[in-house]
Amino acid sequence: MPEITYRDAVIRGIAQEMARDNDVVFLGEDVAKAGGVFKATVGLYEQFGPLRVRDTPISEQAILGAAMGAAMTGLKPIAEIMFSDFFAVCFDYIANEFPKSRYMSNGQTKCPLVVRTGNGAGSRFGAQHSQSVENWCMMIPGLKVVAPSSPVDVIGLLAAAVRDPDPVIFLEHKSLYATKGEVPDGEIVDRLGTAKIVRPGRDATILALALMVPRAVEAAERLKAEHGIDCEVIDVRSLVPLDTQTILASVAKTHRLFTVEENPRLCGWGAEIVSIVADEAFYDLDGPPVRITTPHIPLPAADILEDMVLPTAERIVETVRRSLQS
Amino acid sequence: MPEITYRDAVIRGIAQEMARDNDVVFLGEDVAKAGGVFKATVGLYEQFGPLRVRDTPISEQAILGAAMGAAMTGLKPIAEIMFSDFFAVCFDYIANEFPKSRYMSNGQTKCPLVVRTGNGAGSRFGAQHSQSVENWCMMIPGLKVVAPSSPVDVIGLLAAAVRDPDPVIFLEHKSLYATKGEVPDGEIVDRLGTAKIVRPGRDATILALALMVPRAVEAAERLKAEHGIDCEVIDVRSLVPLDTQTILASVAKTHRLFTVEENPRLCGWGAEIVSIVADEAFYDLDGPPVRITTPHIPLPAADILEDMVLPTAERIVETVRRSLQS
Amino acid sequence: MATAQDRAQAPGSGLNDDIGEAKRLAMYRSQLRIREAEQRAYDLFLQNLVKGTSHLSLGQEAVASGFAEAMQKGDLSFCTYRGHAHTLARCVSVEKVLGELMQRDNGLMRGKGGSMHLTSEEHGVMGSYAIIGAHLPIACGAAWRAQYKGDKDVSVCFFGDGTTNIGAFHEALNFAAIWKLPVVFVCENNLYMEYTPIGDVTAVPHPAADRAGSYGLERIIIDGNDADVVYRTAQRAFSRARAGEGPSLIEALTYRHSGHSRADPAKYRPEGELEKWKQRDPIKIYRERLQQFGVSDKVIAEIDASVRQEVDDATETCKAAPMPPADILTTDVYADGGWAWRN
Amino acid sequence: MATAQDRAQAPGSGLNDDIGEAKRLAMYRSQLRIREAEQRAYDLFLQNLVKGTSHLSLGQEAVASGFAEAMQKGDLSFCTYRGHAHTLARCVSVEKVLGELMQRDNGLMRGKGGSMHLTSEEHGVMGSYAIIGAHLPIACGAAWRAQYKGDKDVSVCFFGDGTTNIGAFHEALNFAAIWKLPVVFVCENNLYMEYTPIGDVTAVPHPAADRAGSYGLERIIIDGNDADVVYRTAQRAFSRARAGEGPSLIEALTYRHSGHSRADPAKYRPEGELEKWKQRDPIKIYRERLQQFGVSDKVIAEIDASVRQEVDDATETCKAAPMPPADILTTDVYADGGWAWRN
Ligand SMILES: Cc1ncc(C[n+]2csc(CCOP(=O)(O)OP(=O)(O)O)c2C)c(N)n1
Ligand SMILES: Cc1ncc(C[n+]2csc(CCOP(=O)(O)OP(=O)(O)O)c2C)c(N)n1
Ligand SMILES: [Mg+2]
Ligand SMILES: [Mg+2]
Repeated sequence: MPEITYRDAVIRGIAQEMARDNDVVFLGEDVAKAGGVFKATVGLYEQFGPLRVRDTPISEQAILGAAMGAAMTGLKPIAEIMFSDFFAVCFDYIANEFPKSRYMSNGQTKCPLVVRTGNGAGSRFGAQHSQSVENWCMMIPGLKVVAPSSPVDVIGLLAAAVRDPDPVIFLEHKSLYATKGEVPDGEIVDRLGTAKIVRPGRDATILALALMVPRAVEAAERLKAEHGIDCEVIDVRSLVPLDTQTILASVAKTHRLFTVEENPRLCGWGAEIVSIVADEAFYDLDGPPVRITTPHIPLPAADILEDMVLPTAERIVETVRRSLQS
Repeated sequence: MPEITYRDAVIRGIAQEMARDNDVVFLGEDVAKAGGVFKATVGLYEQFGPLRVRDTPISEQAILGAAMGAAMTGLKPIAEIMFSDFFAVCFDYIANEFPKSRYMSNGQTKCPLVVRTGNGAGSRFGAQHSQSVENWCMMIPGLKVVAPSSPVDVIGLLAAAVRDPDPVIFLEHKSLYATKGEVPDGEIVDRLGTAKIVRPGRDATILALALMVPRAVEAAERLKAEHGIDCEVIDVRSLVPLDTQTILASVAKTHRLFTVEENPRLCGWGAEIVSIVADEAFYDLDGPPVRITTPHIPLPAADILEDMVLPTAERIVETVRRSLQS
Repeated sequence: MATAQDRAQAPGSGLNDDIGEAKRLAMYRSQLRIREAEQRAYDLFLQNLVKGTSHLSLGQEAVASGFAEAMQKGDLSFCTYRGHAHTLARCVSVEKVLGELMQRDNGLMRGKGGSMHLTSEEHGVMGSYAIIGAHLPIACGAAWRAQYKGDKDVSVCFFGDGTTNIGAFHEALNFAAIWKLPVVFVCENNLYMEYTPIGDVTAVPHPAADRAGSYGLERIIIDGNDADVVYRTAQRAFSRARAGEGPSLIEALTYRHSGHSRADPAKYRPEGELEKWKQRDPIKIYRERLQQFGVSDKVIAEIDASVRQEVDDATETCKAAPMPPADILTTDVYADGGWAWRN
Repeated sequence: MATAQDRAQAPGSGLNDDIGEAKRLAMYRSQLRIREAEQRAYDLFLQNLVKGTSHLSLGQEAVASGFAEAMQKGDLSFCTYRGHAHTLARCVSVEKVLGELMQRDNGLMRGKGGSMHLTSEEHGVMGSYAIIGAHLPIACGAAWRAQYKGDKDVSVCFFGDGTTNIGAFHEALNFAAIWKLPVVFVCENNLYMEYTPIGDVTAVPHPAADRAGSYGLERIIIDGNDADVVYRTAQRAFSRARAGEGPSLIEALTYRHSGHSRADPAKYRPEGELEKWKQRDPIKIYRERLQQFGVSDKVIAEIDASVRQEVDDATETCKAAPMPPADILTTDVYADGGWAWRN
């Protein structure tokens, strides 16, 4: 199968959906003529023209508000917010408008849109351009929240997000843009709300998302090779809807749970899943469920410091080993 | 001891701190001449004058940004955001500016301010004026987050917040403004980061915050009277810093944990505490830790519907009883 | 407040006859319907039958009726929490509005949204928004859809003077201007943001009009208490929008007779202000206008009676209506009709 | 771009001698220091020694130096991610700036903040802000403190043309105007918001100046490449601020010679644009200005040499400097020096 980058998968995913449906339109800052600051939208302007691929001012509220108004009235907009940290300047749409309009109107108002954004650390950009904000979105009722870890998932989940009738927050990891993966030819459409067992195992369940997935897989390989511990690694992929069936089934088999999160410690998706498992599968657990997270601090800029704070394969190995051998 | 309302406690708390320290200034929408939409700042303008108690335009970003700039350079501002739902229009300050400036500047920048806000449901205001957003704040590293449940705690924690050298989010519950409680005369200063055991008990620990505290207490009384179950009720009061010692000590004694949250289900403070307990006190637990929350939906406006979604004493009683008797 | 000069700038003096009797009767009925329904909402609040909050448009009816009368089917209204008037003006029934305020099952959204979120998409009422400024960008988006599809409908976005000081106002105006969107922004300047005089918190005398230049737009200030003036202004803005000439920003001078929201006694008003504005009550102005144009007292009385009948009937129906049932609590969070966030 | 008329409006032609030699030599040195340090940052980036992102002010030095020279001790600078120039202009050492860009322990914030967040409170540099628009309200707050305390210091807030389209700009300007705050807003109009020409996304030709009227402020456009013009404009604005006459909004026309950020080759520039602006290079203009005023080539050469020496020395020091130690990772989250969110 041909290999493409995660970045090119974004382009291909958007192009696939725009080619299929004229109602799909795309807007954001520097996304059109310039092809995006991460070069993840190069060529779309040329392919779909200035009416469907549009540069905007630095007006994040206008971007998301316009996307919503268009979605309510018949289009299927994809809006880019350049860095997920900037959700904070347009959070009203994410927290109060998109997710509540259908409910408040007793089902009258629709909101089929996708917000794409560059999420996560690793680029030495410092505290205001490196955050993992998936929990900012997961905590809001009425959204759907997706974070792919591989090129093929980027295309499939993006297609599913665009075709979904609800507002979907689509978190692309900045440190994955340059990574490669195999992608089949032809149309790819995945399903929201499905986790993926990326490495089966019997001794412990490790849940991970986005950039943490390859690290969890690496840790699992080392745990097996070096310590004989056989971990099941699950790529959560979709925080809302959440595939609790796959997660609970895995814990029922392995009896141990570890979550690997990039977002800071408090109130992350790890806490949510640990709480679900502790409540619903308490008697399946042979030991404490453990969260591996970034510490609850702002992110430092310096490479040497940034590399210390994000969960690493090393830290996953150590945490799982110590927990299982204690 | 004299009884005063939670609303009057807010006024008294602010007045206490403004009288004590000339650097304390107060700003917000309709807070000065009009005394606030919840009448929780009546008389401050008259007492402290137009230079210290200031009405602003509808510009929440300007309000919080100005508070920050003043705090950085020597004042101790108290800023009011009328409804906590409006944090979404000024979230950049809450998520990206207040909590990160000291860290990013390697300790140079200070930010001693308080953001007061009306939080929570019960007024039939609908989905955009009723939210409990304590988790929006707790998830952000660098903030402190407080939510008092009684008049005396309002004064003491507000004083502690104003005197604290870090940014503090102070969540007043709208449905508590009219409630009364005993308050001693004279200066009252409490400590952030301390939970309060409001009812000691042996059979289960119930954690609650703000409006959920009286409901948890009522539930505990009924559980005792009707089912012989003796619950310890802890008012968490301060989400950050979090008094995990008091919580873990209680669970070590009772072996069961219930959290009662008003915020919607996913990624709430309940999930955080359940995860801490499940990790650190797993072997103390005799059964699954259980979260009692508002369901993960936008809030309905109608009284009859709103009353169904918030956790009630009834629901707490039923949940605890069923869990302990199963 | 409108200077003599501002008034002179308003298109149409209200005396020539480009509007015609049918439209005029419709605008009279529309304004009266709002007046009576809002007054009833207030009475029902005093009886503890309207719950939650509510923000009445008593005194501001001419803006709602004038704009609605100029709208065509397909044109879209975006309102604030002070949205009853605009909802009624698009011909949503009084029953559905009062039902929602009374939080009954017959309400427009069966009690799920409440007074601040009236929505009736079938009437072109695309929602009432309770976070100041939020709907201005949303209206841009709806206008973008019309532009993209080549449709001729216009998005009309109503908001208050206080709303001109929030960031979203600025972003939306610039965005609409550069994309030449068919959207009309209507600032109902009623002199107050809640309890604070707008002049105390705004750097310019005319909060909307004095900012039009920032977006390359014309400075438009009109008498918002004269439905004819409003109607003509609306028509001009709509023609521009439909012709692809882009957005308009209109500042309509008006005044609310009631408090900001249901519990506000409005003690902050300077003495005599309310009385002065009541002399320019839009209903009074318009009743006189009809008389000037030779409409008989009998015709007027018939309209009055039929409006009162509708409001009375609606009141009775609502009082008898059941509360919303528990099973709607978790419906319509997602498009599948439910609320499942997990499998 | 500046029309002839706009230039004519600029205070001072640069030829009369109200500025004086000492100030002129200081402004020359300041601009050159920024030029050399920024160029070095770029070279070090190519050597992979500057990490993360960085946004250079090559070509925009006159704005930074002209304003800084007019500032007094106690005046406060609020910068963006494009803040090296303004930080250096307030006399922060080149070593500390390059150290931060190289993410070394000798950096201004020991690597914790990075290129986009340069802060040196002892020099009055109250932070560099990477979220567009965020620091405009913050600068208002600092100015509020000065006003409240009766201090005479001014807050000066620098930002780009693209920043005029975000909501916080509007809120801050209105807020500063109604409270008459001693804050000076400086828009460095370098024609681009990142890669998009500002004209493509802005409803008015002058993104800042054409909006001044919305806040009751004077429309001020100046040649931002002439440090004398900048200096005189700054002085006038600061006097106003110190006299309690409120804020100013200044649009300084300039151009960045480099890309938006370190990796941008700036292919979006129309042909010839960069060359045209390089003819108006602020360093070139100012070197000629010194010569016009009779400063000898020797004096100029001495300054050039000493600036280069400082930058060379700083480079070597930074290259030899250690990386930040692990133990600072969790310091200074809270005022107690630590990060404990629990007991
Ligand atoms: C972002 C935000 N801030 C504050 C409020 C509270 N609030 C509701 S109405 C209002 C005043 C609005 O004044 P104006 O825009 O003049 O409209 P009017 O009520 O006069 O119709 C305020 C401050 C809000 N709903 N949203
Ligand atoms: C809220 C927000 N949106 C977008 C960005 C990304 N961004 C960084 S710089 C920039 C362009 C800013 O242009 P301008 O204000 O003209 O300043 P310049 O870079 O030209 O100095 C953009 C869009 C950001 N940092 N913050
Ligand atoms: Mg108003
Ligand atoms: Mg620029």
